[in-house]
Amino acid sequence: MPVVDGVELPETPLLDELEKGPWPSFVKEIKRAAIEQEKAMKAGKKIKLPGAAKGLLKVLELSYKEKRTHWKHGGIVAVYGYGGGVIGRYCDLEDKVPEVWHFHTMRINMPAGWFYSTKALRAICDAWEKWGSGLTNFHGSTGDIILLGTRTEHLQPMANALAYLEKYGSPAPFDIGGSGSDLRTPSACMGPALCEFACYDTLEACYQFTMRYQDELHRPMWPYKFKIKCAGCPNDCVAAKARSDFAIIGTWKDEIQIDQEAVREYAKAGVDIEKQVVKKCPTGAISWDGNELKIDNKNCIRCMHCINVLPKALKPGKERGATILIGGKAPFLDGAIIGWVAVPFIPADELIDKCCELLEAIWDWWDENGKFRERVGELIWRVGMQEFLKVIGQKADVRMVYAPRNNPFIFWRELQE
Amino acid sequence: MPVVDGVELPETPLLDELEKGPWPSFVKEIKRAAIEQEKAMKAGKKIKLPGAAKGLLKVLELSYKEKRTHWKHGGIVAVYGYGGGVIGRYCDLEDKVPEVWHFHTMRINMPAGWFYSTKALRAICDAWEKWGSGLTNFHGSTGDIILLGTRTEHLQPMANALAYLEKYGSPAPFDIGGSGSDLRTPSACMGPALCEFACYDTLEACYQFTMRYQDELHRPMWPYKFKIKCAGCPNDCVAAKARSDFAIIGTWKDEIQIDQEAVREYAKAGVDIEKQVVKKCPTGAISWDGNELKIDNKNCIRCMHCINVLPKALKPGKERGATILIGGKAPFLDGAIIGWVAVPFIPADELIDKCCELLEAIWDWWDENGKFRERVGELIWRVGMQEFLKVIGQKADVRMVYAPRNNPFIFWRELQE
Amino acid sequence: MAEEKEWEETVEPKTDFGPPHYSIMLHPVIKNNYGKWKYHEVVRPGVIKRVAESGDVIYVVRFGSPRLLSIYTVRDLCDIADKYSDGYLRFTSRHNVEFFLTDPDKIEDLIKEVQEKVGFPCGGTWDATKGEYGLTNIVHTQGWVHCHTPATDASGIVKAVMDELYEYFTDHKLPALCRISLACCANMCGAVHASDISMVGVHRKVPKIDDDAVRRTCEIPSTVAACPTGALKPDMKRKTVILDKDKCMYCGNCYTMCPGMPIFDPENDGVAILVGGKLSDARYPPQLSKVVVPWLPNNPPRWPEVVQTVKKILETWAAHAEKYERVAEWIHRIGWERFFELTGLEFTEKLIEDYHRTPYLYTTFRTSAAFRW
Amino acid sequence: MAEEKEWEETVEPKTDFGPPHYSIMLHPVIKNNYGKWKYHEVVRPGVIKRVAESGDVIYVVRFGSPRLLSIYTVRDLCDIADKYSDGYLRFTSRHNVEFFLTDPDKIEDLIKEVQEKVGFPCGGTWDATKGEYGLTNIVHTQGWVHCHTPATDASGIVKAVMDELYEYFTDHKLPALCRISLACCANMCGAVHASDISMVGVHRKVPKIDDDAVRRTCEIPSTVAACPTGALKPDMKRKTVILDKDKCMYCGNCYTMCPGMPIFDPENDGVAILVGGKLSDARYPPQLSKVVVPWLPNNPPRWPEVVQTVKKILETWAAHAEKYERVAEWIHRIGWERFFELTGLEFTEKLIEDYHRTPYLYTTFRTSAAFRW
Repeated sequence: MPVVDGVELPETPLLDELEKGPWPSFVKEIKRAAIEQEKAMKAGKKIKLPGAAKGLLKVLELSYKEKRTHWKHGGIVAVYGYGGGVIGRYCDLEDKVPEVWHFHTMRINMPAGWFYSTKALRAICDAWEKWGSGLTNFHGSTGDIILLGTRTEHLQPMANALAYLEKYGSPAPFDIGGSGSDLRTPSACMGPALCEFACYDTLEACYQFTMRYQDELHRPMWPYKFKIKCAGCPNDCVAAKARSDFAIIGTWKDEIQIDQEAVREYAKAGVDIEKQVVKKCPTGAISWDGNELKIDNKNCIRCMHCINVLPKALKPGKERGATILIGGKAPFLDGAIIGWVAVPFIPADELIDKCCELLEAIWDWWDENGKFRERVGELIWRVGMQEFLKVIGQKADVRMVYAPRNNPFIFWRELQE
Repeated sequence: MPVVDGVELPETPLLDELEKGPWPSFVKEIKRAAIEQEKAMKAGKKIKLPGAAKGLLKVLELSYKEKRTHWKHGGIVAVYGYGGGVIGRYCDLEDKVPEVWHFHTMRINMPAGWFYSTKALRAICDAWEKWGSGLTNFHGSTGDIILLGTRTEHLQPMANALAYLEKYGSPAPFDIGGSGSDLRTPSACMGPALCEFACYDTLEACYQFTMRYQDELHRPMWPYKFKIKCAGCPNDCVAAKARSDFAIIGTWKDEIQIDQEAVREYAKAGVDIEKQVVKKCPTGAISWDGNELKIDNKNCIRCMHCINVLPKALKPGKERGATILIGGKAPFLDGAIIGWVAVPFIPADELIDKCCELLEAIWDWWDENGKFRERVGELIWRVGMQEFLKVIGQKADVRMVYAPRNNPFIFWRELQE
Repeated sequence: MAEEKEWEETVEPKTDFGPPHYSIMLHPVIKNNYGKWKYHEVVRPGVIKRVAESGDVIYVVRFGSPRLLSIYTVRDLCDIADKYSDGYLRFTSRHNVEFFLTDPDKIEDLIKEVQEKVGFPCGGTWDATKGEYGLTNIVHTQGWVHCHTPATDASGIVKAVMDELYEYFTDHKLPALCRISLACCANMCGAVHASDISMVGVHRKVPKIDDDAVRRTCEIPSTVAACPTGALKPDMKRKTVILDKDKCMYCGNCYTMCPGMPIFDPENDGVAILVGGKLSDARYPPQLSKVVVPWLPNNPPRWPEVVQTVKKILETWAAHAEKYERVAEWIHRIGWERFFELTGLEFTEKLIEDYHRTPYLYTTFRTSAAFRW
Repeated sequence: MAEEKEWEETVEPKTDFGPPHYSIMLHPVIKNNYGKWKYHEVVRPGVIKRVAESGDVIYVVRFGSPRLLSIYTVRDLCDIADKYSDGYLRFTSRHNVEFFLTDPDKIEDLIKEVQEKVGFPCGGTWDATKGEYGLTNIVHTQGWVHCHTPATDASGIVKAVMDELYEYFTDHKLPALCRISLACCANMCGAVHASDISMVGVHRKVPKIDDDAVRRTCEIPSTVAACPTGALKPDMKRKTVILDKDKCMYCGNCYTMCPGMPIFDPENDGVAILVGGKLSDARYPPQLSKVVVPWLPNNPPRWPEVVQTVKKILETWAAHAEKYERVAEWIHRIGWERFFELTGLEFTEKLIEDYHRTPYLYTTFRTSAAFRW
């Protein structure tokens, strides 16, 4: 057994290969947790789950050898008052590696935009050092802080530690995130906090949805999961279009703001305006005579390319708001969906209220009509957009489609007696 | 009652409106048949179906008044030895218009490319004056000559007249076309008869298929209809891609033939080569320096645009053949299909034999596996292209798709024990 | 007294001998230069000069027809062909008729004589070299003239539309090819699913089930199987069928199987308008047509609503499209938003796809022979 | 002797109070200039200068992380943030960590200290103005580290790939954005369905049904309902399920519902490669990823086949694409024929779509906010 800093580690010849190379190594992280936690314990710190990271090393090395997982189906594990947020996880090597027989995941609702003060982060670390494996993900696929591995009996104390995280020095407590058939933790791009492209306040919207729908977040009661993501502009840095049932994509309706002097500066500094901007406009809406950049805004589709290239010179228009795309999801059951347009434009100042209206109407309807494990996008496929537009009280708009239908097999239900 | 040339016609105030205007009028055609047939009869000609065109005027005027058809479902009517080629048609106004109570359609296999000698046409007219309504379509949707309306008992004599049409002065007899769940009459564009773009002999191919598959054409025995169309180049003037289950689209593999002198002549004559040719190339494969036209044949997709614009200067390459598209059809049941690529390229000199091989393999399989009223394209949808490629003995080619699949839900049936 | 039998009634039937070989139907110049054409040029609207490698020249002169022809008109065409065209003629796949002249000086006489004798206009061609296009004839179906399931007439609408678009047929005033077609019901015997502008007859009411007639005339299982949306169920006890009105989309497919469920409704039947189909590989890949007007009323004899909508679409396209831009390509450039704005048509929820039977996988299959090698 | 209880074990649980408000997590300069940023420019790979309307400037310095972090490394990051970044930091949605500097002179020290202390490389950014792009971090799932249905590992492949593509992360050597992602099974918890290059774990053998375990641990109806292709039928008599092997496509969805039908198979599980997804509206509309390699073997610890395939695709693209052309746009220009030719990948029948559940109507729904008004 290799010994590091006085801590014995299991033999992991396969995993050790992944400590090599320039990219930071997750294996090093697991080993570090194994070593440091044991050292901390020896130093008298309270550690409720000794040997967890070491156990993970053993299990993972075996997976690498056998080319299969050793994790089993979760039973139902939870914390007080919540139905979601904890993923039960057990190891099928109970006898050999009892220290990770239970190894449940906790999902913790991150602050919008993934901004942190070190005080908050340290507090989470301290609590998780005590009650868990000391292993985390920053962050999980949906956006939560992932606390990776603890025993059933430590779940509630860890949740309590987070709920009173001020005691650990955090400026605020942290709550559990979503899992199962509930609202998953909403997330947002950095938006107005750092980005001049943000067409609405993504962080505030995300926070408001999260706070308003605490019940939906914590208590799974729907046909399946539901995700909300807030992207400040059509660049969609948080992949909202593909990864959320309800994607809020910032955009604008009026003309792109141009600072001609700044355009000329870019040109002087070596930007090939013709090649890099004009030729790349998908609708040919831009022209440049060496002095003035002209945009045919009737033809502009607000794709962001020119703004991305010339951020000092171009800005989204002043009439800002967002487009709602509905239905984005990964494959099962009916295949991958990039969300589609449900509402072409909502002005920024009406956005949060209007979204809440939409969300509540959609949830009511989906809850009533959705089949088991049917995402809302799949339900819309099944019953048709005509029906869905009634649910959300929207008139049809050509911006909802790439093209009209290919066949005249149209339902005229209102004409049937 | 209006009287024209001594012939009484029914009152048709609505239809009369359609005699006005510059475009040739089908109403005039029906009236002309009514008048001329009666005059011919009076002149002693043998007319077996007197008053048919007049009857049609009465029925049609009523349809115009009531905004509905008066034609009923066909029962099974046929000629000796054939199962298809005659569409039974009855009028629901038996009492009021007995002269068109029976009004069956006969489909007559046209010569490939719709070329006629007047001797042949006159013979058809003479026979149909005697045995039918004197009304025709040149041509029906599939391409047949349509003889519009006769009684059950005249079907066989009319078929016999066509089978021995030499007696009427035709250089050759005419046979019945397809209908029902059989091979429909194959058709072809004018091809090498008149067009310099033809990449294979569409007329000969069409004729060969027709002759080789007389049994399939005349005796419905399949799940549903099957259409073959031959287009000489990707312009597809016969709409083969959309209107045939098996579309043979002429194309080539090597380089477009260029006559640079002819290009310069076009330019001199006022063709804007840059705007009309270079800018319109879908892959940007063409350049023109005012003297020489260059084509990047690796990027050329043989779309025909440049050849269409400069027919004197550009020609398809020398390595000619055809692409087979499969499955084209109109909507029912599974919706409209533009056929898709089943075989990217067959050299012209192997084309007819190879097509016959493919057709026979497809028919065997479809006959065995197709559901009632399931077109072959729909069957392929149902069982998958993997299966179909086995049937036709083709290896997958990226040219069969616009893009690879969107999901990794791939069948690995060969791995299952 | 028994009538004497005709020879056609007594002769031995003959089967499976097939159509005449095309070679005996070809004008001698065409036959002699078969497969050896060098190039063509457009002399004037309706007249194409084709030049062979041998140096032979033939002038193809095209005329529009109403498709429904009396044999007396066909005989007139034969007379004209005998006089001008050495006894040969050809029909196109879009119901035009073509004569073949070797002497260009006779073209004007021919055009005059055709106009006088049968009233067919010369035209229906285009000049790709100049980028000037004429409208060709409308491909269509039988409608009330001879079909048992139509939702509208065919010939009448086509006549009314072509009267209005006449000048586009006889002249080259359009920026690109434009193929118009009409099918009198959604079974689409015409090529409406891939045309630049299409008219399709549509029913909008569920079939009226006449249980008695169903019992008498229909085979229940095939009737039920004919429904694409699964709206029909057998009622075995009463030996008829039951219809779920919410699922029916009025295709009339069941009526084709079973005369006991007529689907006609004079006030609710009508015409849908589709645009943007194409089949040539030129520039832009083949496209299915898209529905832009879900319904217009049947208003015989001249269907003014349909005629004006088609005309509006055609002329809006003609006014705004670049050279060679077919309807699909034009819309691709300007966007569907602008198409509805410019044509003044209304986009409604009826135009959003909700037909489930077409499988998604179809969209990945290549519908074009436009390859890279 | 009972252990003394910790306060966390005795305190009253608290629910539904939600996450901290973001405002208390913001660096003062960020908070003061919230919503009032004027522009940004890229100082060097990994460092973005953001200028506010107030004139305030902040330097955002980005580092790649392995996502799986021990709390000890997180504490190190906190130490660094306290020293350089006024006690604030941020994670990106792609597992990068960012520090905020007001003094540009400290950037090099920061980069050095991060590298020394935790070994994270500075990079993952791009300069759109110059059209020079760095590779950002790979979004991925848990794999064998913590997932119960994976067909492959996640962190290990990501580490092996990023080792090989390291220089693309730390420098701006690519022509356009390239987002790589990995999901350890076809449930795709990662963003693989819309990434430029994706790796997806796939099973290729049907689940082994353990009737006993099914009886003990599974609810039959929900197990049957979980099958997307209808391959499962209940066997009510034997209280288990029956599988139609021909219909199964090894998604493992049934195993998620029912532990009695494990789907692992070390030699047949592996990795599929997808390309050409994108989500930004920039230039070209959002696209789903497409499968270009149906299967590569699981070959831990470093998956050389997967690594080399991803590298080959990335470098072929990088060598041939124009500025700003993401993988999908590049392939759109050169054609799929050329993609397979240039990358040396083989097109097989496995790459032709045959999944039936996605409805056709989806293809007409607009998946982009790119409108004309």
